Amino acid sequence: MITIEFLGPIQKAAITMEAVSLRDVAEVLKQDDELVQWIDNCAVALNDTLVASLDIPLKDGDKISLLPPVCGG
Amino acid sequence: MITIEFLGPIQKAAITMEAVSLRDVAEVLKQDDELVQWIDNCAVALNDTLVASLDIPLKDGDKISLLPPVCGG
Amino acid sequence: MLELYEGALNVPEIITRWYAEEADYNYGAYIPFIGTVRAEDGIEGLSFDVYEPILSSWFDTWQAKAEALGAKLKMAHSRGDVLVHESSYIAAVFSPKRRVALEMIEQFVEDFKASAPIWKYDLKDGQRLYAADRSTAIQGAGILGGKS
Amino acid sequence: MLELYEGALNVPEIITRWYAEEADYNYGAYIPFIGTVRAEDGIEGLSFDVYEPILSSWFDTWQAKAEALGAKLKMAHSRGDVLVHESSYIAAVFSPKRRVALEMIEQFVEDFKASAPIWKYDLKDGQRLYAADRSTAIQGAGILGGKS
Repeated sequence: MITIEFLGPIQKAAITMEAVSLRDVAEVLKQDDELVQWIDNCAVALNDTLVASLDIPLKDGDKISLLPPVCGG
Repeated sequence: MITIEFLGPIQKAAITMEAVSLRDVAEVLKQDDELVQWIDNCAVALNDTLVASLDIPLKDGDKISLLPPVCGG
Repeated sequence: MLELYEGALNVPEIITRWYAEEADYNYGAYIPFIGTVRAEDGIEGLSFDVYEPILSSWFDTWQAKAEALGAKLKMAHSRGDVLVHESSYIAAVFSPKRRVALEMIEQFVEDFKASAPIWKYDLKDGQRLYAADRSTAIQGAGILGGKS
Repeated sequence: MLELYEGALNVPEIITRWYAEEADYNYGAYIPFIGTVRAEDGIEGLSFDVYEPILSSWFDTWQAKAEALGAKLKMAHSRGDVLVHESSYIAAVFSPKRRVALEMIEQFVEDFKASAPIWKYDLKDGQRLYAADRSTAIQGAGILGGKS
């Protein structure tokens, strides 16, 4: 089981699912109507480290975070 | 009569002289042994405004300042 | 050192404490950058969400970069609401060399704007509205949708 | 605003007073640059001569340049002796825009180094020695000797 959390302005509670790679997660999230406006502009972190590719195996307990466009300061 | 003052590290008291242009002043200062190390690296101000040329007429009461290399901060 | 606060920053306290903390570090230049909320577009203030785990590792990477040049970074940021003319952000560099300090504060602040996991909202008419138009997608964003 | 002080600067007083003075100016970025005397080459401190009339007009020219961009400058500098780890120089910019502030503080500090009529001396073994090797001839220097 992995957890997916949505940061900042994405108004969506965390979800859990079974997945063996980040590519599986992407397939599910792309079907989610609530995420339409976010899917193309979010960065992705696996266990709080940003990742640059979907070809990453996942293991039980992993946490995936979606980071929408930022504006600190 | 004009006054010439020497700023910062130039250890020299102010002098007065008669002169009708900055070029006259330069001729006198170039002969001054105390100024040998300064003549080529000093900027020149006339009445507290930096000047870029010697072809400047002078009038009675003018003040000329020699500004050696700087290092503020 | 990274400091997070609820609400507006106490700028005098922070910038003078940092100055005192580094009194024995043989730096030549200390440059704090202080960000203050401007009155514009009728906002009452701004509000911030901060995701601390990734902000911390982003900051640690910059601190290592600074240390390699003999410099040191400090940063403070607000969470939650910060009203107009209050301050929400301070980034500071201490460095033996002036050039290193001037270049680093600029690069650090610009990368902060582009990369730090902080989200900004306008406080307006009692609402908290995501500042989408001023926000920047983090480098590498979009991989879920097929961009990479 | 240009402030000259005998001896070391009271940095906390100055940078917090400036912050308070501009509380109602609708700036977005405040960047003070603080210069502190480093322990090096066995010096006990530095000492400064300042020629205020030309420093003031140099500063006024920069202030006009800042105002044209909606920004404001402030500066403080020491005269006389400043010991190791004490501060002798603060330059600050307030600006609505971050980019203007970052670029201006860099250009202002660099031009200050090259142009401001201030002379530096090392305090070492009870002597006050002109720092000739770190000093820069002002642009246009040398006309008396025939350079122009």
